[in-house]
Amino acid sequence: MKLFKGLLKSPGFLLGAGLFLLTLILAFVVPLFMNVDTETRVGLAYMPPSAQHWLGTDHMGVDMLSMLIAGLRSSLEVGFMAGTIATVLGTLIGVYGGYKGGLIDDILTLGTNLFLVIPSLIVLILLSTSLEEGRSLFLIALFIGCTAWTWSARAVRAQASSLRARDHVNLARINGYSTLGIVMLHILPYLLSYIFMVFILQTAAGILTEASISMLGLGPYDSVSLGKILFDAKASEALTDGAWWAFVPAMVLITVVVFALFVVNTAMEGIFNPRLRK
Amino acid sequence: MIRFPAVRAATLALLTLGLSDCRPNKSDTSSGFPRNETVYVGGRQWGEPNSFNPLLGWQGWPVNAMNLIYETLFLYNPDSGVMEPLLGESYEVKDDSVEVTLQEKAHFSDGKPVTGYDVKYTFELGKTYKSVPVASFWSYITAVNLPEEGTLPPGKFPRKVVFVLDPKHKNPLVVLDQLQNQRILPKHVIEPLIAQSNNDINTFNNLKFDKDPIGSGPYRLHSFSSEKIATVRDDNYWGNDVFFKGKKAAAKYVVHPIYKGNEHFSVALQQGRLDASSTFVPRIWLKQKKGVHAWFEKEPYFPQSVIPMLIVNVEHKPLDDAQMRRAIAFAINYADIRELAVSGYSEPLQSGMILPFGLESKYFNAEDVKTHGASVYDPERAKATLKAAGYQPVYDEDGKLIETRDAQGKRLPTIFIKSPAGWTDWEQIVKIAVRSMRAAGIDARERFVDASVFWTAQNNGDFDLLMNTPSSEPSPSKPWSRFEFVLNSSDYAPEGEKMFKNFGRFNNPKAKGYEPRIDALLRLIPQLKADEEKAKAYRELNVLYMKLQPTIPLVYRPDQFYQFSDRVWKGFPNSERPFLPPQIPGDRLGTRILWHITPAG
Amino acid sequence: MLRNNPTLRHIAGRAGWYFLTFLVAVTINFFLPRLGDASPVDVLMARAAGGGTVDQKAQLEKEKQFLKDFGLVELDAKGNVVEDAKGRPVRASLLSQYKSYLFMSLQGDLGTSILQHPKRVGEIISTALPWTLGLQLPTIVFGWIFGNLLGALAAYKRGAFDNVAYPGALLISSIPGFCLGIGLVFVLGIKLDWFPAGGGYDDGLTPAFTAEFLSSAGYYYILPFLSIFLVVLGGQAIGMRSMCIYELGTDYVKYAKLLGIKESKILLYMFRNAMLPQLTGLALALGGMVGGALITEIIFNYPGLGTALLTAIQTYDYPVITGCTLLVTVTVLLANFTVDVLIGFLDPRIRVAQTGSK
Amino acid sequence: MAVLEVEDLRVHYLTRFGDKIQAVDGVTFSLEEGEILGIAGESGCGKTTLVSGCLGLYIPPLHLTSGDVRINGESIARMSMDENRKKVLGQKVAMIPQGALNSLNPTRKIKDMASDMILSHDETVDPKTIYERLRERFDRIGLDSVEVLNSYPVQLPAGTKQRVVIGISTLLNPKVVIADEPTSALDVTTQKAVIRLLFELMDERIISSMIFITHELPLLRHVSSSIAVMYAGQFVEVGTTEQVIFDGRMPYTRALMGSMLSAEPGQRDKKPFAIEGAPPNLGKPIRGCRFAERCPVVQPDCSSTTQELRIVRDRQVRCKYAS
Repeated sequence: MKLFKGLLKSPGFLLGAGLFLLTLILAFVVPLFMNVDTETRVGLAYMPPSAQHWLGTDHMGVDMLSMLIAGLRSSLEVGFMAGTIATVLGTLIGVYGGYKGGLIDDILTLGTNLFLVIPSLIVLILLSTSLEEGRSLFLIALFIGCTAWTWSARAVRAQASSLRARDHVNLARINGYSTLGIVMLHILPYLLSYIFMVFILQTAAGILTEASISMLGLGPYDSVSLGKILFDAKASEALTDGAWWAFVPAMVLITVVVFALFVVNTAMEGIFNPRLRK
Repeated sequence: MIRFPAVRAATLALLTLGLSDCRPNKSDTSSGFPRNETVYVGGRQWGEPNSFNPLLGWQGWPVNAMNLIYETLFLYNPDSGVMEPLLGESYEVKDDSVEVTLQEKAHFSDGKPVTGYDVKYTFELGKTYKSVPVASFWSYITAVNLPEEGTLPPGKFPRKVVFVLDPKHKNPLVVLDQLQNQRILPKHVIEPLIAQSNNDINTFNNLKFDKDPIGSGPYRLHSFSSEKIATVRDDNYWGNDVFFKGKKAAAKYVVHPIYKGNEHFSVALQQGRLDASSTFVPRIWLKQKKGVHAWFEKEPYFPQSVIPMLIVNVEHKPLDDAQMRRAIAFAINYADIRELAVSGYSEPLQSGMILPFGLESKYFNAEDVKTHGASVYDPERAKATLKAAGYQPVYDEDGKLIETRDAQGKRLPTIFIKSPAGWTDWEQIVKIAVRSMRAAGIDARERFVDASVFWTAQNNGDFDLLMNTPSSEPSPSKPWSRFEFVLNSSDYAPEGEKMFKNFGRFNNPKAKGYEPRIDALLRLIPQLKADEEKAKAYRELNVLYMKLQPTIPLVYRPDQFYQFSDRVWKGFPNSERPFLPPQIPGDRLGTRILWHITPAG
Repeated sequence: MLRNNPTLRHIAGRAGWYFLTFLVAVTINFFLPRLGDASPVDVLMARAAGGGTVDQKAQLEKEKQFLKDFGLVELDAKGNVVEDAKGRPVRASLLSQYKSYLFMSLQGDLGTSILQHPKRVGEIISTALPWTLGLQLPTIVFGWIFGNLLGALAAYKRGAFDNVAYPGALLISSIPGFCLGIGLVFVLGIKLDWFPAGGGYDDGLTPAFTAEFLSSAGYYYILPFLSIFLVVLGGQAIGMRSMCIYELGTDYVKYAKLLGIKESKILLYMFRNAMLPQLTGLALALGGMVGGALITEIIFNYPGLGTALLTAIQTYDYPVITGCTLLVTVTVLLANFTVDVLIGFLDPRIRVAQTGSK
Repeated sequence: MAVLEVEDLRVHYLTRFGDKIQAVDGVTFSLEEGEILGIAGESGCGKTTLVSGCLGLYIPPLHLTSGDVRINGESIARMSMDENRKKVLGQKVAMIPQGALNSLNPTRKIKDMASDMILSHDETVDPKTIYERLRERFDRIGLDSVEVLNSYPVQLPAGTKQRVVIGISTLLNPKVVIADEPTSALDVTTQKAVIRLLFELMDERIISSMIFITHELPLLRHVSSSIAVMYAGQFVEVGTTEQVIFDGRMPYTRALMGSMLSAEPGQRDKKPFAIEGAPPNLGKPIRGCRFAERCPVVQPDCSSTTQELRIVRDRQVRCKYAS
């Protein structure tokens, strides 16, 4: 509890959380008050910012601000979805392996290493192309989550195996708790703050990955995303025509979101890792 | 600057490894191409070159873009409709054959003359080997004869070549297409090589011809890497005397850099690193001040010759209903497509598949289009047509379309438009189409798939609507070949089996409602001589097309774009000086530009 | 030998696991691309059918020929294509394809590209790889080194320096590489025209050991280099900083101070101990090279393996995909294995844990 | 003669907000050759600060307010950090740290860390002689020198590590050794061993005198010759071990003892907090007796009049009612 009070005192955390909150508001609250329309064409391609269209229009003559907001929203959604999947999978596998040790651990490690060995970006692309609907925002998020969990598994595993030898765990073992019971009651609780940090990082990673895929022109076909905005800007020559409004805002948004998450994470690290505290 | 040592070191490291990457012609030791002696062209080569084997269907530039190394018999000029001489001096279309007379002076880069034997051999390869491109040609001809053979004094060689038309498939147009499309190969080079690969064409196809291949063209292969392909002028090119009064081509080198996206070609053009390109450059008017020009200085900037369209699988509900197809045609906002997807590089769309301008305009009939045409943006008529045919759209409370229902109130399956992912201009067209169809109450959605999946789907008919540009090459057989490609059902195969034209399975001969007249007209037109007869036939065919609307034309496009930069070279043809058609140097007639341009400044 | 040398035994054990991973990975690499129902041959057909009017029979003949060339159909004893009732060629089962693949790759033959036929996969990789390595390797290594130095410095100095360096690094490392790339291209490449907007070297040159070419290549190298370098730098700096702060707080550092041991020595203690975990990071970064290359190469129109791979993926050019992924797999495994062993040697704590010798 | 003289030493911390915390407030004592002084007090009473004071180690935010520290008559209070490092630390005054278990660099062999220590004070020595010295010394403190010197900390059991630490700290035969709760983390047997070792070192004249710091008064009974009880930055009672432990005159001393003796196993870890209340905030000046508001026998004027150390029954006590 004291730790969380500490969080609220740390300027880093406040900065990060604040920034992130802003992006959330932009993505989910602003649309309630403003008409976000990514369909209707309101003018010609790449019209510069104006009174009606603060960020001008994109290559399809659609209001850029709307595109940004919609894009930000789906980017965040992907991030959360992928982050959650990756964290849950990774935690379960990591904790179990880390606690059990022995052969099971070795096999699980092999499994995780597999995913580290086969470049996840490639797996991702192949998976998404092998399915008819593979390019929907949801499935992309799913795939990202399913390829990213290995990292969290590794991280969590290390922590879990360090807990393994702790007295209270041994005690529980002696008192004949089931493995699951021990993991749930005596290991997970001690990792919670850590797992939460993993989640934050995974969310950021998810957002970045989606953006990268979209940058390759392999992004979701059923929705706007920041990465896709950038891809379109590049492909339809916003750079050569100097239409900065078509890509600079999107770039800034991605950076801000990721930055905010990183800051929050490091701030938490500072609080939860006593050695870093002072 | 702490990073510089890094840069240098890395560069060195890279090069020590990286030199495997370049195979400059050993005879030529120069490490560079002087800018004022080099013409840079772009847009005909994507990805690193695989092979320069002329029998392969998919070689690297400049083999795939004709007439730099290998040459065709004739050069079709899409502006005049004339087949201008190249290796062939003249030709004559007879009732049962096409007769070609070859140039006297033509010779290959190794000095050997280009003879009737070479021509005969080249075409007959398609008879022997099924996988070479020319193979298709043999379903239209029965033989290639050299009438003079045997009658010639020694030292002389046959110059008359006779292409005997297949009576069952009588089609002079296809022959003419082939004459301006088939590169003539040196028999004395190819034959032995095939023999060496013990007459197995696949073994032969593994030969890359990447060491100065022998052709009759004005340039020879200089060097290539995954970044560029370079050709060097052949100073004793036979054509210099025949066509250019002994003048040599202006540029010593023609180089095709290989970039990883349209935008890179566009940047290169604007920075004067590239002289001409056939890539799609959006909003060209913004680039004019940087010395980049198109055929016209104002809209539509390019002469158009092909029609990107939505191919309709007429066996899928509800697209089997002509009324639904017409409704779609009425629904689509063609102005949006023109202004947004193709930067306005198109005349306003007219119904039917005959271009209202250029050579085809003489077959174009305004009344027909007015009475039968559905390719006009008219949402109200779209809705009306749907209503009349008994379709009802269903909307949710805030006016969003949920689904479309048929007369019995059954939900119609969503119509998906398939298009290759990453083809941005097509993607944009599709998005606009979907947007307008939904606005009219038709439940349609985009489906962008990878190239591989796309082509498979196309041939197997596994689609509802599909983006495609029929007969996209310039050819004397227009507009017939366009109709042929879309309507011909003689090779009908059910969905799941491959078809290589008429992907929409239109006009199945076995099904009821079969229009025999269509196939009849397609067979008839190529054999017609008199223009008024042709006009009549085309008119009938076009009307049938508009009534049944088997496909949905979307916009007009050039068969290839044509941008040039006058920073380094001047004298490129354009609408003011149309001495050549808009084709970039190295490609078909565009090759002749190389004799007309001069260094700027 | 193994029996009485715990370290060796451990290494052997690890190697065993890595080899197992390798086998599984190879299998996945083979099957994954072949999951979808896409067919590269159809792409090939579409390309080959340029110009002229196509004829059904001829095309089907051609397709059969291709399928045969690329070993995608069942062949009977006489080597003819087996056909089904409708006269369509029968596709070869994945398993038989897999067998021949393993057989071939054991002889170091990665097969022939389908879309770039008759190019060999090995050829494609060997022409592209030098560029990828040349760009990625120095970038990652230098970024890693400077990043760690910066991080350590920030941790040790703290105060003003840290207050600038730390948020700075954090910000840079959260700029996605491609954003930085686009930014650099737009500002330095297109707007100011100080650096080339793309490419590996001047179009007017062909690669050769000439001062002209070298300087050109160096010049074209700068932007892509920066776009990756900065990101790596930032990331590493952050990691290293917190590691160092942790080390600075440890008892042994305090004690060393009280013993009057030289400041420089103490710093070395800290730096070395903080470094060890960073090594794993390096291994992973090196492993991710090819994947990471993709975007940079496309933004900067830079030669390399990334684009070869991407085009292969988009056209389902199985042999190329599998070849590239195989390469990646091997590099990652080697990188990880080396670090595993290396750390064992460098860090007694881990060695003891590994070998269980007290 | 006196090895170490601390004269009216005042040391303070400067917090980030500029507040001044007087952690050590006027401590005076001297350590004779061969003497073992025990310093006892609750944690937070200023023991550890006093130690760095004695070492002349003033690393911000710690600052010397006034007073002086002399070793063999030479003042070390105002030396530069580096001079102090070279001349004093490990050389004249050596520390034996609290958490000996983690005090050794895990990735460095014992011999290397040890020689680092020697070289840091004198670069001229050559490796061979160093190794000889190390072996000789480690054998002397009863360690299997060859094995220990050539192994990493992880490979050594706790007790050995403790010995190694002592060995390294005393390598340069320092005049004074300051042991800061060296035994707190150890089990009883090792505690005894450690203390015995320290005695041996003194008998062998390797170290000449020692300051032993702890919060467990009773521990000092068999260790130190005299004891100083510290409270809120000041000595409140200074006398022989017997005097302080069995006959404490300062209420605080008695409270400290009391809280121990009365402690039964169950609450051992609670001591010495068994005394009501908490030490005063040293952030602001305090009038009167600093123990006043916790003192069981407090008199009305205690908290008004400042207390000075005065002689009661030949020992120093800082309480006006002590008798």
